[in-house]
Amino acid sequence: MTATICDTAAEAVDVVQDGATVLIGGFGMAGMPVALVDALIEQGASDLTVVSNNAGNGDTGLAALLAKGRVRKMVCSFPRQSDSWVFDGLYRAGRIELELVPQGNLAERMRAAGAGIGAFFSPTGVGTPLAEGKETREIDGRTYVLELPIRGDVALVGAHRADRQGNLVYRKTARNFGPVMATAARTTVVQVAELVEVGELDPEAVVTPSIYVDRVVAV
Amino acid sequence: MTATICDTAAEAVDVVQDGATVLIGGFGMAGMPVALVDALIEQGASDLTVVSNNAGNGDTGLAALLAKGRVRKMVCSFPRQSDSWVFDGLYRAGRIELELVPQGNLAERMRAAGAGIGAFFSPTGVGTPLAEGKETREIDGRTYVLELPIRGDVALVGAHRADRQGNLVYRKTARNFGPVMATAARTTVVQVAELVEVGELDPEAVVTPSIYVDRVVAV
Amino acid sequence: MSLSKHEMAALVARDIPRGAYVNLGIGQPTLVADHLPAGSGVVLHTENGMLDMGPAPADGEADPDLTNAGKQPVTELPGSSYFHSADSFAMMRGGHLDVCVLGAFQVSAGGDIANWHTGAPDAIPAVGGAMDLAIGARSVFVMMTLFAKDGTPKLVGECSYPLTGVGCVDRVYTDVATFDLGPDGVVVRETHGLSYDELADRLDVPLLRGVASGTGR
Amino acid sequence: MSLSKHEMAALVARDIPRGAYVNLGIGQPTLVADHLPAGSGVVLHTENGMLDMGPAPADGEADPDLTNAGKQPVTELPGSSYFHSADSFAMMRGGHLDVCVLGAFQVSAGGDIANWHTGAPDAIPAVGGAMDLAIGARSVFVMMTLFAKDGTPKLVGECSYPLTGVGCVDRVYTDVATFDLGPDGVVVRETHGLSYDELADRLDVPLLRGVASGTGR
Repeated sequence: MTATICDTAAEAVDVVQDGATVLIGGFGMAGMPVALVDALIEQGASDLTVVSNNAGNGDTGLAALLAKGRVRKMVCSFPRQSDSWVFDGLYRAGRIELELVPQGNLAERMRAAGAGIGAFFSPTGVGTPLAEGKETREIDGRTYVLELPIRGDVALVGAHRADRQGNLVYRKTARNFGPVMATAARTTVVQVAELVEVGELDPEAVVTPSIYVDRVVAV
Repeated sequence: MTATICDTAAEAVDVVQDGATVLIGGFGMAGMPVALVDALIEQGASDLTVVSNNAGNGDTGLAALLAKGRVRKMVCSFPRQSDSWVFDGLYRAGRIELELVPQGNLAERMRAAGAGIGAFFSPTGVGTPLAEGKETREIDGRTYVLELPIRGDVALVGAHRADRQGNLVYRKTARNFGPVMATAARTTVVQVAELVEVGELDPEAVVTPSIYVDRVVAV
Repeated sequence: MSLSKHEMAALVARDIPRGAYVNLGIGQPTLVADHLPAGSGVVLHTENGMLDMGPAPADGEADPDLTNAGKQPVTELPGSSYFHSADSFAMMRGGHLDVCVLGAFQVSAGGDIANWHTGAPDAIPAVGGAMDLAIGARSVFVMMTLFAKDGTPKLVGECSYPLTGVGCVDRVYTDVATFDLGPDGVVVRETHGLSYDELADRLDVPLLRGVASGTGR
Repeated sequence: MSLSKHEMAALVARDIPRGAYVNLGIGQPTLVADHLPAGSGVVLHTENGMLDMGPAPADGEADPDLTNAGKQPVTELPGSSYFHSADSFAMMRGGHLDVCVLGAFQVSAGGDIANWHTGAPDAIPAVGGAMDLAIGARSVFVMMTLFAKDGTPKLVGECSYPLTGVGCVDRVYTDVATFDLGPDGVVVRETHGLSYDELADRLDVPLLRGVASGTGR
């Protein structure tokens, strides 16, 4: 169904339920949907599984959500950063679960969820601790590990511009995980810097077609 | 390595060897790299396996290549068309081999080749003759069939515009298989309507980054 | 009286929710587009790589780079987007289309569909995107005549033609009746020019009486 | 005399072919960019989704939407393109990068690399794109000091740290020697401030004498 334009970030994130898996876009702060994450903190859903490349920066956004104790499990590729003290503290205290996934498998597992692929054989991580316990198979002389899709109940995505139908364009390297997560969640919620009329985006340059977008809020 | 700009289509396709697997873009005539296919006919390589969505239209392009007896095997989703008399005749005479692949599996198998995926489980074709003899597996309550990558020795792609570094944009639905095939072949040869200077394409709207492009010819 | 193709297409169009993303298969299903009400907000997908596909162009304005899956010229609408074949089929396979409408040679009571190959020895097989559409869309509607030219039913216990997809059809629109295929069996939603008993008599599949629905959902 | 980080980076840069597509890992490998000759045509990839990444911006011109994999501000060059994370890692995993340059804790004689986790019990593990880079690029170069601060060699028979990738490293640039890891074993390409015999004496892996190469390939 075509996208709903929301007036506020609060309205946009009211769909998140306790225990949900939430995909949160961004690579560090580039593409991080800060307004949606702030609204999610306000909204109060807890016991969340959060899938995001990093595990929060500083004390705002995802880090603030973690600090409130709302997240049961992080699925990410790179939690440890110079300013990831919130996650670091929770992890060392045993108060958060971590599933560490190589960045390419993280992206591809969400792509698989969005693309209806049941599982795929990846060469990444073979022979390392991150493939331990997973099925492997030799194909054409190379060893691969079987990886399963990662689906979200909700995706929170930061994009640059949306039209009122929900078509999206991103800006520079802030694109990163947004387009993939938009395909992988039951409900995709997008914050944009600018909302434009239908027909104002170049059809050749749309990155996320509106079919993947459920809610849009301009912030 | 960055792309080579060729003066002629003949020069661009000289890389095709007898027995090669050649991926040919296009959905019907939209996106079909006619000048490259004509040059390939002239060049003379034979015993080819051709992967293309259709099996030629009328008497030109891919149909002409087939008519010359250069193609041992077609891998495609939709050979039978109102004007596919060349393929139809060869097939009925037992003079060409056909591997029929559902269109989505065809695209995804080439995407897998380009993306380094060893194999993937697809729900498409399960329980039909096109999955016969293939491994199946139930994942999360749904049955999938294991599909393997399709790699090309050479891809022949028709795009709209290239810059001199090899970045590509396409035009409307002529995009179709081009971007996927460009990733799946050892050597990707592209014909474009227009060659522009580096920096003239919008970096946000590049569809095929230059890393996938080996040779470009403006026709 | 049995329905014309256009009357069937109008019935299908009536049942497509507002704002739905829809793929109309090659042939008869493309007629549905003509019956979508203005302002329905329905967005048409074509598997060769486009959303928000518009109608055929005016005479002389066909663009060879802008076609539908049947390779017929179409047009762009405000809100259109283009994408490559792997992305287009990811969209279909991933369950993002709300509805697809397909033609068929046969549909089974269990929702199997056969629409790509007659199995005749001299036929050239061609499948295109039919298998991806059959298993990918959230709701799969079939449009077909209920009886073949020789009078044999096309809604059957088990398909005799090679399958396109297994257990995937939700609803079948025919010239003489519309059926829902559900976990309880084949439900007759409405009939056109035939009574329920006449229908039950001519089909080899058990039928259930459903509530006639002329108002959409 | 042993090489400085910049001298090592210059050696690596010398060996990168003209027009190559290259990913420079976080940390020391990013220095290589400073030593690529003007007009080398080398195109830099950053795994967060960009090709033809330019150098750091002038003071005050950082764009928060334009960073490298280390989350440092970078710039756009003519010829740049952007793509999403699944496309970016497809590019890496699919073998399209000509060269990647990685830092490492340890490299084994057989080409295994350990660079993501010390295995210390209180360390927070973080892998990022390291495993994809290690197995994806056509040539994998490592830049590291040959000895840890406590003097133990980092080129070893078998890695004791958790692995990043198996049998994937082609060449190791260190402050005191450059090594090719090939099917015949570890070949010493050149030494800096140490003789071959001194080197052989301090390492626990069998070495082969190679031809010194100061001219690139």
